[in-house]
Amino acid sequence: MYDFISANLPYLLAGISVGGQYAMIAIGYTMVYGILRLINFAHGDVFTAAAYAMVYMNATMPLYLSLPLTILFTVILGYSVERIAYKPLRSAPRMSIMISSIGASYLLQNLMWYITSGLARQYPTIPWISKTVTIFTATTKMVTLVTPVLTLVLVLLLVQLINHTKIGMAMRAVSKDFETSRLMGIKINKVISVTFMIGSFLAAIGSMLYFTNYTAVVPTAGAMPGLKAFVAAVFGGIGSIPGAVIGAFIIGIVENIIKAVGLTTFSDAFTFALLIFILIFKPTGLFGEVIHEKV
Amino acid sequence: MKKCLALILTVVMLLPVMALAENYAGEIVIGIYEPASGTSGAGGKQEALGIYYANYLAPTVELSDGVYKVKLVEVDNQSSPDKAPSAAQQLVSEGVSIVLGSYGSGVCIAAADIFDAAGLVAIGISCTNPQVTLGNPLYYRICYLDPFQGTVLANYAKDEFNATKAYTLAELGNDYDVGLAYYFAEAFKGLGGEVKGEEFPKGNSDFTAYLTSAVNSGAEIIFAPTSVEYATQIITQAAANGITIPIMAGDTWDNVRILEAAEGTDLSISVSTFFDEGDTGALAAEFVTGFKAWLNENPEKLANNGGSDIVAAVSALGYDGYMVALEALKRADSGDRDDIADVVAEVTYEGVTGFIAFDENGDAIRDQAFIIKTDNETGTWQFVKVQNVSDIAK
Amino acid sequence: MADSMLKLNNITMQFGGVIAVDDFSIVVKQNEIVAIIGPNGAGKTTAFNCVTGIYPPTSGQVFFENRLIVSNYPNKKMKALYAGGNKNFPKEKVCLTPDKITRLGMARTFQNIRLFKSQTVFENVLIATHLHQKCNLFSAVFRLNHQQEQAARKHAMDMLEVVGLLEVKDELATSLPYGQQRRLEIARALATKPKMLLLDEPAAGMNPQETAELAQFIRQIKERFRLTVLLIEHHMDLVMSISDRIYVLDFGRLIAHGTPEQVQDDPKVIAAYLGEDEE
Amino acid sequence: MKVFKIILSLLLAIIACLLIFFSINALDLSALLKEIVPLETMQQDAGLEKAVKRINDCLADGNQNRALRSLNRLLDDYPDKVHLDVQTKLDLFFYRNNKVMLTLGVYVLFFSAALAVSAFLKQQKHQTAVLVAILVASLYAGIYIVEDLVGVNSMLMTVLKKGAIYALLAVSMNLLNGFTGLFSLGQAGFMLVGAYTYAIFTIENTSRAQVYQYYQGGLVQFTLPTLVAILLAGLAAAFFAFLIGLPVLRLKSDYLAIATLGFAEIIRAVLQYDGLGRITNGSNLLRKFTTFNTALFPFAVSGICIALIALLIHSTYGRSFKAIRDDEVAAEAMGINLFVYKQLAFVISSFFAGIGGALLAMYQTTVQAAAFTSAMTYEILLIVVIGGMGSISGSILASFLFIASSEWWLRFLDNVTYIGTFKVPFFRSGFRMVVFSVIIMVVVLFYRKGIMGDKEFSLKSLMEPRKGGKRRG
Repeated sequence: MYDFISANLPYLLAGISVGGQYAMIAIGYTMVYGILRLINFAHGDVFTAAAYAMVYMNATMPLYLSLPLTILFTVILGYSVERIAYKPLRSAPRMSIMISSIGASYLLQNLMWYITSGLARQYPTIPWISKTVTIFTATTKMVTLVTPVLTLVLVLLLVQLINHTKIGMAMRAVSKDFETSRLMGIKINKVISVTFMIGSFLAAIGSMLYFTNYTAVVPTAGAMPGLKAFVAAVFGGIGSIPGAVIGAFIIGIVENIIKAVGLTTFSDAFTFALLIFILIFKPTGLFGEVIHEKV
Repeated sequence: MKKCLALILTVVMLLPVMALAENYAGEIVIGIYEPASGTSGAGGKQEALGIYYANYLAPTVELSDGVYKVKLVEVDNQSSPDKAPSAAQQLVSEGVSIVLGSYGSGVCIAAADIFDAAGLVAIGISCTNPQVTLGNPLYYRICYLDPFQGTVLANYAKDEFNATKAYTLAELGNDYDVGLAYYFAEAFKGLGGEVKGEEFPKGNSDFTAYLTSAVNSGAEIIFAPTSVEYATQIITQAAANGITIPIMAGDTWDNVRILEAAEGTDLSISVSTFFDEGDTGALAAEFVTGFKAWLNENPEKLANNGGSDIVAAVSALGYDGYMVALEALKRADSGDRDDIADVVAEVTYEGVTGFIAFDENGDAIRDQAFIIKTDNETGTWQFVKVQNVSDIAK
Repeated sequence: MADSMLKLNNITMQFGGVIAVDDFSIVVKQNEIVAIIGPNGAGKTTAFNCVTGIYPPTSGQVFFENRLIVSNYPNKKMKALYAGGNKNFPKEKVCLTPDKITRLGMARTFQNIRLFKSQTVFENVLIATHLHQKCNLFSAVFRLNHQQEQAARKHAMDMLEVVGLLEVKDELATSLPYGQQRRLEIARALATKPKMLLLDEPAAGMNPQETAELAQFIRQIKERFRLTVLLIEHHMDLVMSISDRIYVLDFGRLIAHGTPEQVQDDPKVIAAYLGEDEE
Repeated sequence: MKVFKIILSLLLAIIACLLIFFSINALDLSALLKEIVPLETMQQDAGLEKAVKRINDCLADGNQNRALRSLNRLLDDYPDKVHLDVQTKLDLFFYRNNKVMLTLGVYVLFFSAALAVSAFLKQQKHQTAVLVAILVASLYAGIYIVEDLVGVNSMLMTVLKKGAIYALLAVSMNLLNGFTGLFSLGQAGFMLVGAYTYAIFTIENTSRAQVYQYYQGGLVQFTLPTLVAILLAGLAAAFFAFLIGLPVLRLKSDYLAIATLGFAEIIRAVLQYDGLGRITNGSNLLRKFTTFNTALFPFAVSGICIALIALLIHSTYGRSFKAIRDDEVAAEAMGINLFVYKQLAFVISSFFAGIGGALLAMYQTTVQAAAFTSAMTYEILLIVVIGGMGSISGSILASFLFIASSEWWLRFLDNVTYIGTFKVPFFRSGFRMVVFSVIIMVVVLFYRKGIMGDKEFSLKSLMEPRKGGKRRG
């Protein structure tokens, strides 16, 4: 028994931490989808961009500056992506907005590739969270323990924000009915911008945790986590924040179990298998609600 | 609509002309087929540096009908076999006389047929996978092969760490990784050891799971002949997870980034390579000093070398590769692809990485590999030993 | 009831807690023009959708030419929620998809016009003829079915002629004025060679004169194609002028039915339309 | 008019016959050589003798191109020694451009025939048919001649090859996303299936041992003829599409997108799985399979496939697809069985995607599952968008533009360049793709309808301005 635990604890830890990091991204997806009914393919790349921002800023300035600046940068990036790539297409069919988001992701990736000429950059070590600790048999980085806690804290804050503030109420209204809430005089664009900002903010935090664990940053580093996070969002019921978080943790953990079993080739494929499974048997996900189409 | 169509048509008309326009009078063009970006970008750049340095020393080649300027044309194969063909095509259409490269075997294999179709000789520099030259008559190479390297490392693992259980980790679909891991495993089994092998998908960044299963498998040695990008992650995560099993790898790990990653950790990392900076041979010493000086005079070059002036083995190989190409040109006494193809097999050259001659496959006849290990205090390489073929029962 | 064309038995449609149609039963006989009227939100269109298989009713049955095409009973969550009037549920569960029902010979138009936006008027009708083209992929691709194709085009042209849209046949469907779009929808429905035609507010947004024409037109096509017509309408004069019988819905419940005359002076109907003081 | 046509066609026919005659009776090189370099002059000069000898050696080896190259070198090495009168010049010309002249001859002959025929045709329809035939013939003859002139390995031909393949891929995706309105992102997956099926069944038996070196030479030990294998590739992809379609086609727009994307990833993982190694060679390269070396092949194959798709789209089935795209509910009410038709579109599209994949494998000469990522799908999707959702000709045009610019025209952006001593800013590896994706974003945002919108390129539209309907952005 002891052996079993000591053998598998590392997998579990890795799963939980990566799950938490997925959660951070997933929230961004799920909120945007809730409001715009749009899969923001560029979100994963915003996540990567945050990492690069950190790399470059940390090279020139002390940590207590580079951390907040990175977050600020990411938030601005997320905001401008929305402004440039999505706002002009408000009235366009959903398909072309989605295409635009793919294009945006393509652009961001190529841009990052150009700036770094595709070479891996070493992520700076953020002091406290990257020191190693030992939980009885398993040795790991502090971030592994910090991630889940931080995730939950942030989610709780977010839920508070959504349920008890004016802007939060506006968000809920918009996600319920776009047109009506516009007629009700809610400033749609403001709400959407805020949503993207929150999403990017969490992505920035997520990237700090993620890359503290997995220190090499490449232009495509965010693509896979991004997709998985989206799957998590769908799994938990798109539009529902707790759903996204739970989905993310499940995916993170199971993914590592798959690796533990030795089916390493399928560790990514599994995520999508899960997605398709859920889409077929419960298209609304764990916590999603059904939308009727008027005929 | 009509206008834009007309425009397109005219452009299309003009294309053939543009295509024919390229030609170099009084020049001989040597193509550099290296990754300047992507997973093996770092290594590719270092290899290219070696070539450029050689070109800086020997910018011309003298043939019977006068002295020709040697022009280098570099294309970036982006370290991915699917981008490689069009890059190779570009070299072919640039009218190069001979090609050097590449770092990493997959891209070479992907390009081999295209070079072959164009009657263009390619000299592989650090692509160690047998498949590069196997069945590609015009592909030659100046480095040793994975079966050899694998055997060397397997023996080293046995002798140095008297390991009986090994864990190999390779990138899914990377011919270099998979190949070397395979030959290592074969050799290691041959020596009575047992091997557990795993592969991680492209772009993977979470190695804790793999390292854990390495530990669980009770391996006494981890063999991870991955490209540098993954190497750094493996090292940092191994350190973070308190792994103490010695790690071994092939020539790709002979790179500054590895030193950076390993510095300050208590991991033992040993690597086999083509060339040792501390080599006291006259040629080698001269090259090292000259190369360092050349690097240091230009920050951009220094940056391409990974920000330090530590001489990577691939740079030395790159240097030799260029010189071999020149030898071939001289021997053929023309820049004509066919003439070169006729003679390149007979070329011999005393390079900084040792004496180079080709066997019937077009592989270099090499009999020694250097083994070096990281010194985690000073962040430098530490020469361990020269492993000769003769030392090991093949 | 040998000649009954369409028969609804105790149809109840409930969205969550809301009962859109409650225990609604009607019979439409061959070659009749029957109208369903009622104030907005009375559940007329919902009933239509249940009949044409767009969604199954919560409970009740639909017979078309005495063939059971739709039949359902509340189960799962609905069982608990269920609040419809009819309590004796059909046993079996049948739900033909819209295309099957159309194949049986029931064609419909839509309240919020649903034309094929990117297609021309002619193509819109041509698509509907596809129902009667019996050809496999191969013969379709290699044009082995060209006589069939010719026939289809001919038929489409005829339908356009019937509704008098021949001269605009190459316009984009959506570029037509409102009235013509409605006519096009009818043409499209006719192109499927239906036995029965369901019209959902065909006169919506038409001026009195257009409406009069429409009435004329509906009678015409009914005679020409020996159709049975069931229509939903607001325009009283239209309904009164053409329909043989009328069913009146209010809040999903059937409050009256009979000949136009009977319905006209039914107090309940007047109440429903003019509103009452008590209640 | 009619008379004029006939006379013209006769004249052309005569020219054609002459061309063909000459190119058939062109002297072979050894004979030519004797003409150009008379014995006595040769004996005087050792170098010249050597040069002549090498040419003859090449001929002995049967290496024509190389012999020709050597001849050219001889000609500019010894301009005074060689003797070239008009006769020999002509012979030389016809020897050098033998293929071209022959093709030209055949083409002109065909042209004149067509002209003659069209002279006797009354109906407009038949006239256009002839016109189309001439155009197609011109296209292929043109490619063949250009290829011979600029050389098969020139960048131009590379672009044309890849462009032709991408054209097929784009059109097949357009059939699904543009015409049927199903937003699927599974393209790369089906291409992968096609590519692998093709590769596995056409690797030469002799080199199987070497390709499957880690898997005891693999299971499949026979080689299929190229065309059969290509067909098989399509069928395999179609089969997978059928299985996948059963569950996912019921999903709504963006769920469908993400589900198909997921399936593509799964397929990729499965084909890389070690357990299937003896068939798929695990995650390693497949190589040494039959490839093409003339651009005519991909042009022919994708030409036929695209023609089939075009026919399909203008058939009653195609109409139903468009109906579904425009309004599912109405389409269903018109008696169109949504599921069957969606499934049909999905399977057909994948079939051609599979064939496209096979062609791509042939073009790349090696194929590896790792390369078929979702990025590949996005690329093709963007091509479709640039060309215009629901326009075949748009997709074709866009593919060639896309490939040409990304592989060739914009490459200069990737090279550090100096104008005199001035270093052009930004120019270095990767800049090309940045510029490129910016262009794409501009199209996506401001020219949402792409080059062609949902209209088709037609000869008429070139002659007279199109009337109404079509507007950009």
